[in-house]
Parts: sequence; C-alpha cells; structure tokens
Amino acid sequence: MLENYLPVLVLIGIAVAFAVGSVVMSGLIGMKKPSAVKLAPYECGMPLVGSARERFSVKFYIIAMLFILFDIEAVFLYPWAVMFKRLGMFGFVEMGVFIAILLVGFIYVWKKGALEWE
Amino acid sequence: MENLAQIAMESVNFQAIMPSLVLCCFGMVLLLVSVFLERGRTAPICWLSIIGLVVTGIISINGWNDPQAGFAGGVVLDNFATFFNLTCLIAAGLTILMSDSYLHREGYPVAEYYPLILFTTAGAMWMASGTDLMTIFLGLEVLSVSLYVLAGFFRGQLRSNEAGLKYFFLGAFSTGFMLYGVALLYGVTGTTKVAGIAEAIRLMPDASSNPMIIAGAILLSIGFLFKIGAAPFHMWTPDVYQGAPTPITAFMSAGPKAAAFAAFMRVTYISLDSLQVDMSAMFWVLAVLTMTIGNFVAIAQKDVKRMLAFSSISHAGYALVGMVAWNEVGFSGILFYMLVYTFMNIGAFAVLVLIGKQGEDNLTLDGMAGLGYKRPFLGVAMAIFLFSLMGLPPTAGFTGKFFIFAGALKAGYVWLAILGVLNSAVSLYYYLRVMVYMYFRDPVEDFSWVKMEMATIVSILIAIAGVLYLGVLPGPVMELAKLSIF
Amino acid sequence: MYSNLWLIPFFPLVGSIINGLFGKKIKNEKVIGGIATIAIFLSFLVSCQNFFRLLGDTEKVHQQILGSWMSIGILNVEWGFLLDPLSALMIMVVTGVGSLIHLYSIGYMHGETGFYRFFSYLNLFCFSMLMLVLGNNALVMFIGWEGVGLCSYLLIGYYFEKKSAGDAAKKAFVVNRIGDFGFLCGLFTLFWALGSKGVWTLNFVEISENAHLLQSGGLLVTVVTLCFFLGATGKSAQIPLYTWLPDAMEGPTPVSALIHAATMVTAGIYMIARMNILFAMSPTTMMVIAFVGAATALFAASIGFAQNDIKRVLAYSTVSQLGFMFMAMGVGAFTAGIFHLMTHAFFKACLFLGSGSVIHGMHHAYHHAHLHDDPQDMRNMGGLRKFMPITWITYLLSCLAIAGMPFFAGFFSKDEILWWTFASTRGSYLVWIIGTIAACMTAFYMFRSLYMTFHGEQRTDVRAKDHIPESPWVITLPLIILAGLATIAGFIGIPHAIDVAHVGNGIASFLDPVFGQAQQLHNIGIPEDLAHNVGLEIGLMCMSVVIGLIGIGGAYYMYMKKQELPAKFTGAFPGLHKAVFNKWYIDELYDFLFVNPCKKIGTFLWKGFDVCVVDGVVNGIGWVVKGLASGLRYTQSGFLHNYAMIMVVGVVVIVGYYIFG
Amino acid sequence: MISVYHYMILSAILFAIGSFGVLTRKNMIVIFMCIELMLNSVNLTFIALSRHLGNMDGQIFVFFVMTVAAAEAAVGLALIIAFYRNKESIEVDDFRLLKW
Repeated sequence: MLENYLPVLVLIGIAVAFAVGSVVMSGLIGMKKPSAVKLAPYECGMPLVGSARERFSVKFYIIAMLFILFDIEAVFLYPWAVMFKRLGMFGFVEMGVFIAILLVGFIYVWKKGALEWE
Repeated sequence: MENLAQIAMESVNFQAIMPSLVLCCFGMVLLLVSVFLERGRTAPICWLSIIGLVVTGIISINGWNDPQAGFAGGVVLDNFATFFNLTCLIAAGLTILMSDSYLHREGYPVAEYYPLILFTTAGAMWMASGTDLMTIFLGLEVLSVSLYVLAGFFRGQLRSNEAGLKYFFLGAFSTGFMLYGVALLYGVTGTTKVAGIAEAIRLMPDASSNPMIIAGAILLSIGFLFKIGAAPFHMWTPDVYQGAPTPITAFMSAGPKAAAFAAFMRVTYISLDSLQVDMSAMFWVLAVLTMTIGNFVAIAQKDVKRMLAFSSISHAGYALVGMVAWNEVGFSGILFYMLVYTFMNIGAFAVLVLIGKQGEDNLTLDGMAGLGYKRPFLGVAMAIFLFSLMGLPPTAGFTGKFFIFAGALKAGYVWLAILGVLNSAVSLYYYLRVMVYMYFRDPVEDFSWVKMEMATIVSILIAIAGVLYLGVLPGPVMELAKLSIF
Repeated sequence: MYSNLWLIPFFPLVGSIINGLFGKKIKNEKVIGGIATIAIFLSFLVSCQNFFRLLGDTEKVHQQILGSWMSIGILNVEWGFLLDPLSALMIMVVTGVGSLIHLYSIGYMHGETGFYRFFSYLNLFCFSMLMLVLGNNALVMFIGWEGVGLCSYLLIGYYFEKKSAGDAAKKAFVVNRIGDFGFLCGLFTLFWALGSKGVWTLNFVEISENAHLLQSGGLLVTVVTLCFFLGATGKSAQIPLYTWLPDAMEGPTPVSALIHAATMVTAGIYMIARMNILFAMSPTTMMVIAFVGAATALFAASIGFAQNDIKRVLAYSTVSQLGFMFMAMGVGAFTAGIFHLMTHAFFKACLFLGSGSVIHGMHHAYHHAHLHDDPQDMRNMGGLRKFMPITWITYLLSCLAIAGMPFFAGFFSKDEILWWTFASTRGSYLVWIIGTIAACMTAFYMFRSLYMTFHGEQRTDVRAKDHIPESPWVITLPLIILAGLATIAGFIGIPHAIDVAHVGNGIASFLDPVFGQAQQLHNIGIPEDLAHNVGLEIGLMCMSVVIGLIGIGGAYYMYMKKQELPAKFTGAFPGLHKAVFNKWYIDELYDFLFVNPCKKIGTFLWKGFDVCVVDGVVNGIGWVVKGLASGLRYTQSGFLHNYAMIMVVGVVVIVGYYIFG
Repeated sequence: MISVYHYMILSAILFAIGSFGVLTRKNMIVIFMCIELMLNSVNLTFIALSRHLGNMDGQIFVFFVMTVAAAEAAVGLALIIAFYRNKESIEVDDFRLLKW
C-alpha cells in the first residue's frame, strides 16, 4: 500500500534538497557587496521613516493591559455558553453577577479616564 | 436536563462565603465611590472601609460554632476559618486606622488604597476557609496581586517600586512552584480537594516513598513557606518590608502571614497527614533555620523597619515550631500566636508610622535616640511592643511563645524548644538596642514633627490593649483557639 | 483564710502605677515618696499578718488562686500565690527591708531629677520581687524573675546621662538573660520530663509531689537542675555570671542596698530552695553548686581586698556572701542558706545604706567646697566617725555581724553553713576549708573598709573636711533598725550545740515543712554521731570566731597602725624619724611579704580574670554573634537573581533530599 | 504512542526552561515571560493529567490559572512601567536600593 507513495516521498526529498541546496550554494559562492540601500528592509521602494525601535506611548500599555484583563474573562463565557441551556435561569443569573463584577471594573476604568486617548 | 442546574444550585451556599463576600462588595462599592470623589479625599473611603471591616467581623462572629460548607466542598466556614478571618480583619483594621494620615504625609492620598486592603483581606479569608487547592490558590492570588500593588503603592518612589517588583517577581515565581506541586498531587490523587487528597494518599501503600507525592507536597508547601517568609524562601521579606509603605509592611507581616499559615495548616494537617514524619522533619529544619537567620541578621541592622522585617522572619520561625509539633496544642498555638503577633507587630509599626518624617529616612536606630523622653507615650508603647516581641512576661509575646513551645514539648521536641528559647535570647540583643537608644541615649532630635494623629493613636492603643490582655488573661482567647482546631 | 495574699504585690503595683503616671504632675517629693513608702509598708503589714497567722497554723502550705492565666490543652497555668514558711519568710524580708529602703530613699534621692521615676521603678521592683517569691507556679515566678531583672536594669541605668551607667545596665540585662535562658531551659526540660510521665504541670506543689516520678540521681534531673542553677548564677551573681553585679553599683545606693544586696540577688537562692526536692535528687548538681559557691566566695573576697571604692567593696562582699549561701544549698543546708539570706539582707542592706549615708555626706561636703573629688573613694575618707556617729555605729555593728562575731546575726547563720559543709552528708572538707578562708578574708576587708572610712586620720580635702554632716533621720532611722536586726536576728536560729536555754532552733523548725521531706528522702543531714558531738561543733565555732578575729586584727594592724604611727612619730619626735622609717620598713616588708601578694592576686583576679577573661568571653560571644550577623547579612545582596537562586537551591535541596536521600 | 508521560516530561522541561530564564535573564519583561512559561507548563500538566484521569478538575484549574496569570500580567506590567518612569530602565540589576 504505502510503497505506492514512495515516489512522492522521493520527489519531496529532491525538491527540499534542491531548494535548500540552491539557497546555501548562492550564499556560499555568490558575490557580496552590501550597501545601505541593499540592506534596508524592502518597503515597496520607499525610504525608511525611522527606527522601528520607537518608544510607544504608555497609553498602549494601559490599553493592552485592559485588553488582557477583559479578554481573559471571556474564557469563562465559553464553557458557560456551551452549557447555557442546561443551566437555565440559574446559569443566567450567575453569569449576570459575573458580568456585573466586570462592569464595576469597567466603570472604574472608564471614570479613571484610562480609555481616553488624550 | 434539569439536574445540572439543580446540582449547581444546591452546592452554592452563600453562608459559607458570606464574610468575604460582604468584604468584596464593600471593596467594589468603595472603588466606585472613590472615582467619584475628588482627588485627595480619602477620609470617607477610610472610614467606610473600617465600617466594612466591622460589618464583616460581626458576620464572621455570627458564624462561630456554625460550620458551613459550600461550593462543592471548595469552601468551608468553620471555627478555624473564623478565627483566622478575625485575625486578618483586626490586622486590616489596625492598618487602615494608621494609614490615612500617613498617606497624606507621604503625598499619596489615593483612595484605591483602602479597597485594595479590603481585597487583600478577602483573599486572606478565602485562603483560611479554602478546602480545595483551587480556592486556596485563588485566595492566595487575590491576596498577592493586591499586595503587589500595595507594596509598590508609592509609584514615584524608587524604593517602593523596587519592593513591589521584587515581591511581584519572587511571588509569581513561587506561585509557579506551588502550582506545579498542585499539579503533581492532582496527578497522583485525581483531585484537588484537601480531604480527597488525604483520602487518596492514605489508601496508597507507600505514599512517603512515592516521588510524585513527595515532590508535590514539598512544592505545594513552598508557596506557603514563601508567603510566611520561612528560610530559605525568606529573601524577599526584608527588602519588601523595608521598601513598602510602613502600614502595608505592618499589614503584610500579620494578615497575609496568618492567612498563609491557615491554608498551610489545613493542607498539611489534613491532606498530608500521612506524611507527618517527613513533613515534621522538614519543618524542624526550616523552623530552626528561619528563626536563626531572622534573629542573627536582625542584629546587624541599623534601619528599624528592616530590623523588624528580620524579626518577623524569626517570628515565622517560632510559629513554624507549632507546625513541627503537629498536635492540637501546637496548632492552636499558631492560631493564638498569629493573633498576638498581629497586635504586637502592627503596634510597633504604628509607632514607626508616627515618628517617621516624610520619606522615612529617620527610622534608624540613631533616629530613635531619646524618643522615650521626648515622646513618653510613644516610648512606652514601643517598649511594650518590644517586650512582647522579645517574649517577656506578662505580655502576649510570652504567652504566645509558651503556648507554641508547650506544643513542641508535648510532642517531645525538647531541643527545638530550647533552640527557640536560645533564639529569643539572641533576639533580645537587637530589640534591647532599640530600647537603649530610646531611653539611654541623649535625644539628637526633638521629634517636633511628630503629630499625634488620633486614628493612629487609637490603633496603637488597641494594639497595647491586645498585647496586655492576651498576656495577662489569655485564657478565653486560648480557649477559642483550641475550639478552632478542625 | 489566706485570701488577702494578692494584696501583698498589689499595693506596690498600684504605687508604681500612680507614681509612674502622675508623678511628673505631683512634683512634691514628700507626696511621691510617701505614696511609694506607704504602698510597700501596707504590703509589709499584710505580710506580717499572714506570717503570724502561718506561724500559728498547723497547715503550712496555702495557695490562693486568683484565676486561670493560660489553659493550653495539656496544662492550666493559674494566677496563683503560694504561702509556705519559705515564701512567708521571704515576703517579710522583702517588704520589711523594702519599706526601710523606701524611707531611706526619700532622704537620699532628695532633689534628684526624675524622683518620681525612681520611686515608680522601686515599687515596680517590689511588685516583681513579691510575684517571684509568692508565685505558686514557675511561670508566675518567671514573671517576677523577668520583672526584677527589668527593674534592676532600669534602676542601674537611672543616671542614664552617664555612659557607664547605661553600659552597666545593658550588661546586667544581657548577663541576666543568659541566666534566664538557663532558667527557661530547665523549666522546659522539667515540664517535658514530668509531662512524659503523664503529669503536665508547672505548679510548685505539684512538682514537689511528682518529683519522685523522675529517676533520682538520673541524668535528666541533673540536667534540669543544672539549667536552673545556671539561671540562679545569673540572678545571684555567681561564677561565671557575676560580673554584672559590681558594675551595677552605678545605680543609686538605695538600689544597690535593696536590689543588689538584700532581695533580687537572692532570687537564685530562693529558686533553688523552692525546688529543693529536685536539687536533692541530684548529688552531682549539689556538688557543683557547693563548689561554685565556695569558689565564688573565695574569689570575690580576694577581689574585695583591692578595691578602694566603698560600694565596690560591698558589691564584691555581696558576691562572696551569696557564694556562702550557694555553698549552703550545695551541701543540703537549705535552712542555713535561707537563714543566711535573711541575716545577710539585714546587715548588707545596713552596710550599703551606711555607705550611702557616707557618700551622701561626702557629696554634700564636696558640693559645699565646690570640689569634684570622688565621694565614693575610701582613700578620701577616714575619721568620719566624729562627723557621722550613728552611721559609724550601725556600720560597725553590721561589720561585726558579717565578720561572724559571736551573737551577732551573721555568727549564727555563717556558722551553721560552715558546720554543714563540715558535717553534712553532702558536705566536703574542701568546701569547708575554702569557706573558712573566705570568712577570714571577709572579716579582713570589711574591717579594712570600716577603718579606712571611719577611723584614723581624715584624708578628705581640707576645704571640705569640716562640712560633712550626719544624715537626716529618714536616712539614719532605717540604719538603726537594720543594725538592730543585724545584731539580734540571729537568735531565731540558735544552733543546738550552744542552745543552753533550750529555746530551740526557731528557723529550722519553721522551715522544716519545706525542706524536711527532701532532706529525709535523700538522706541529707548531719550524721547521728556528729550531730551529738557538741564539742566538735563548739570547737569549730570557736575556730571560726578566732579566724574572724584574725581577719579583723589584720585589718586593724594594717589600716590603723600603719596609717597612724608614722604621722605620730614624725610629729612628736622628729629625731626619731629614722626609727619611724625603720618601722615603716618593717611594715613595708610585711606588706611585701603578705599584703602585697594578696593585693596583687586580688588585683590580678579583678583586672586579669574579671576584665580580660570573663568580659572577654562575654564580649567574644558578642563578636561571634555580630560577625555571624554581618556575614549572613551579605547574603541579602539586593539582586533579584540571587534571591530566586536561593529559592531554587532550597527547593532542589529539599526535594532532592526526600526523593534521593 | 504519545502518553501522558510525554506531556509530563515536556511540561517539566518547559518548567525548567522557565525557571532557568528567571534565574538568568536581565530584562524584566523577559523574566516575566519566563514566569508565564512556568505557569503555562503547569497548565499543560493539568490538561494532560485531566485528560489522562478523565477528570475535569484539572481543566477548571487551568481556567483559573490563566485568569490569575492575566491579572498578574497587568499588575506586573504596571509595576514595571512605574519603575521605568523613575529609572528609565527595565533591567533587574538596576534596582538594588534595598539590600543588606
């Protein structure tokens, strides 16, 4: 059975060897004349604006942190959603409480102004 | 189809989490209120949080002798939990009392401080009443995360930053170990329930030679040992205690430590009962190591706050003696000692809160010179707390230590008791030095900046009352401690 | 019936609290001193009542339980008091001598800053001492034990602006804590040892009843009693923990009299007496006690030779006398030891108060003349008996008592001790010989101090010499009472051999309920053949009197003749100066042959042994601890990585040990 | 066949890598990521064991660990930012005020 596929395997082997071999060979024997333009990342031929290692505003961190916090709570929604029908009203109320607690945090964050960009 | 909701509903028992539930609600409401108040107005929040603590305390006391279990056996509100709940509430109350003027003096009148303390306390209460490693873990984390913030609360101060970061990194690191231990125990026993683990281990023929159980038990213990500051997991303690805001240091050394002991005791005494021989031996070594390191290094300290941090390590060592004893006397001794320690240590820190200048650079031994004459009340208060920390009768420190050491003696650990006594003899040296500076040195400064803040004084007075009451008439409370053992 | 026992410590406590809290506002010295004195005097009255009631009672052991203190599963510790002949005698001494010293202090401390503080501490001390004595269990005793240490510390450091006072206070506290460590170790070991036999108790009565559960002469009971003895050496200033006591003289003189002579330093003796049944079970410990006591008695007496500070002489004399008491305990002469404790309290308190009176006078004179000479240096005194006749008489009587001259108090008690060291079943001739030599030396240096202070030529600076007043009545009255007691108190313990009137040995029969059982059970006592050998006992008695006389005579010869003769001769017969010089030469030779070696040894022991070796060891331990502390301190490097690393190492070691070990 | 032991070993290796990272890395963010790695290796253990034992407790535990890790991440990052504002650095060796 399986031996029918052997040629395919061989073909794949050859393909990989060729690809790797040509990259390695060109690296080994090709001429290297690096210049600033050649080394620059390819950005559709546009000149560079500046370094990518720029300082981000701290706002990003705050937003990121808030995102993590609220995002991760969604993890509890999945199992609840799966069982929603079987849990019925009880489950609904429970999740309501959970959301309400999150809401407290949300109101706090909002009032603190953490969501405003400026 | 209906029975799933039925089961879930039946397992819910709000009675079992009532105290911490109330406290959390208070915390959340206060958090919301705080954002609507103008910046710098913290007094209402402060008093509301005290009310919250009192209400929680009343609810806790009502639950005495009325054990409630709930949430599929994950939580139980028994006398043991209630005793620790009250200890933590007292710690939080005393801390909050001394905090408000302190926050204003240090320039951080931020209202979130109080809800955070309430959340910490709620976490501590979950730890005390958790009977599932999951709830214990959750309590531990609620407590820790709030404490990380509180330790680094003075965000413009490098020292506070450093304290918060060190606590955070090492705390998270130890959590990793603890969780790994839980995972291993879960793998062997198939459950995370405290009682279930005990059952499974008991049924295993050679539990104490099963590497997974041993490794699991030890790694699990490490989470708790880290929180109580036992050597060699104590390294964070001095740095964090020194860098954190002083009331937080006071709180950290009492409430969370008590909670960690509570959970630790429940887990070791119930789950790991079959491993008693091995665990006791480990605690023996750690207890001696902890008290010795704490006491010896404290001798070399000039900063009083840092010295008290080392002293708190050594007191964790004394309390561990009760774990070694592994009998009712030792365990109820820990309960009692934690309460005693709450009063005496928070009291001592409260005095430091009052005599500190802004920035608190004067809390060195030299800075204490002549305090006893310039500020007689603070001098006497500090002296009482120091005597209690030394373990001299008739203060609570003596009765507490005696209680614990009696447990060790009952279990036959004479050497441990003697090492404990030897250690308290060593500890005398550095406590006494503070006294010498306070009373036998000429005042360098006039302590004119010291404002006798009413709330802080109240907290000092409560602490003095506690120390003396538990020293002279500890009978009733000891009785409660004995009744609190599961 | 004995339900007012609690009042005895209660009054001084109240006095202390009143003075401590309101003394600063009261200001009036008479009121402050009055409150304190009345407080202790009231407890003296209550003590008297209980004492005499106990005298007439057939039941000799009474407990009053105020309530439960600690109840910890296995045991219930009470706030309780125990009145038996031993504690009854002790409370009489403490409150009696205490009252007199309070009265004295009103005069002595007049005008001092912190007058109220002094009386508050003094009352607090009395409270603690009474708790120590009356406690019916070891923990209540321990409260008193720590309390007296604390008060002693506070009072030694009373002149805290003097650095030496602060240092002395600290030294006293630290050395005492070494002793306390021994006490606690003994306590815990005993607690556990009895507990493992099923009796968890700390109550003295119950300990005595159950002591038989322990193996007599066994290792355990020896360890327990040795630990307790270590505690006793700390409190009672015995080798090796005696060094704090001479330094403690930095405190005011009444404090030295009350705490460092009459009461607190006897706590160790009291504790051994209280647990006599345990000590009787261990001959090894008893022997150690006897020899340590004897060594201390001799050693401290020899140091007393070389002292010129009047209070230091008395301090070393106290150490030496305490050594006698320990000797008594060690040879099983519990009664004699307690007897000596009592007589010593009288004559030593009198001596200290007398020296205080002298210092007070000298200080006054120097103050008058604006001089800054040392008012405590005996070389500045001499001939004071003209100025302070009452002080002189009382000092003389007490010196006679301490030297053991016949029919003074010290004669009875010291002879009883020496007789027991000689004749007891636990006695030893070596101890007896050492004791006798020490007694001789005691007579010598005590009379030396007497002569140097009150007799001979006055060596005070001329500007001050005529301004030395006799002290006021609040100072002399206690002196007179104490001197009277030092003279007659001995008659309550007349030894059998010279009891011609057959009044009996009152103190022995009084204390018999406390000590009799232990002595009977463990065969401690005077063997039959010796007990009836009246001739031998009287012979020894005479011998010790003669030895005392030799000491006095020696002192007289060296400190009276040598001082006076040269001056007389040079004044009256200038031509005979050479002869005087020759006389001097003989004295010098004598000095060279006898006195100087003694002095040298004394100085050597003081400077060399005391300062270098003992202090060296104490300091050495301090250095080691400090070194260790600063070494360990550097593990706390501040680097997060190190902390995490230590945690990981801890985890790996523990897990590794359990899994692979 | 891949059994629960393989998962256990993998998670143990991950845990070791994580703790090694904590001990050696200087950058606080990286240290924090290493701690997260440790927590996730624990999660892996739980999931594997839960599957192996046929018991859901482990998976529930994982939910909580994840939530807690998120909360810790938020607090940790906040602390790091506060420190960075004062000291312009996120190297752990740059805080050493508190020592000895």
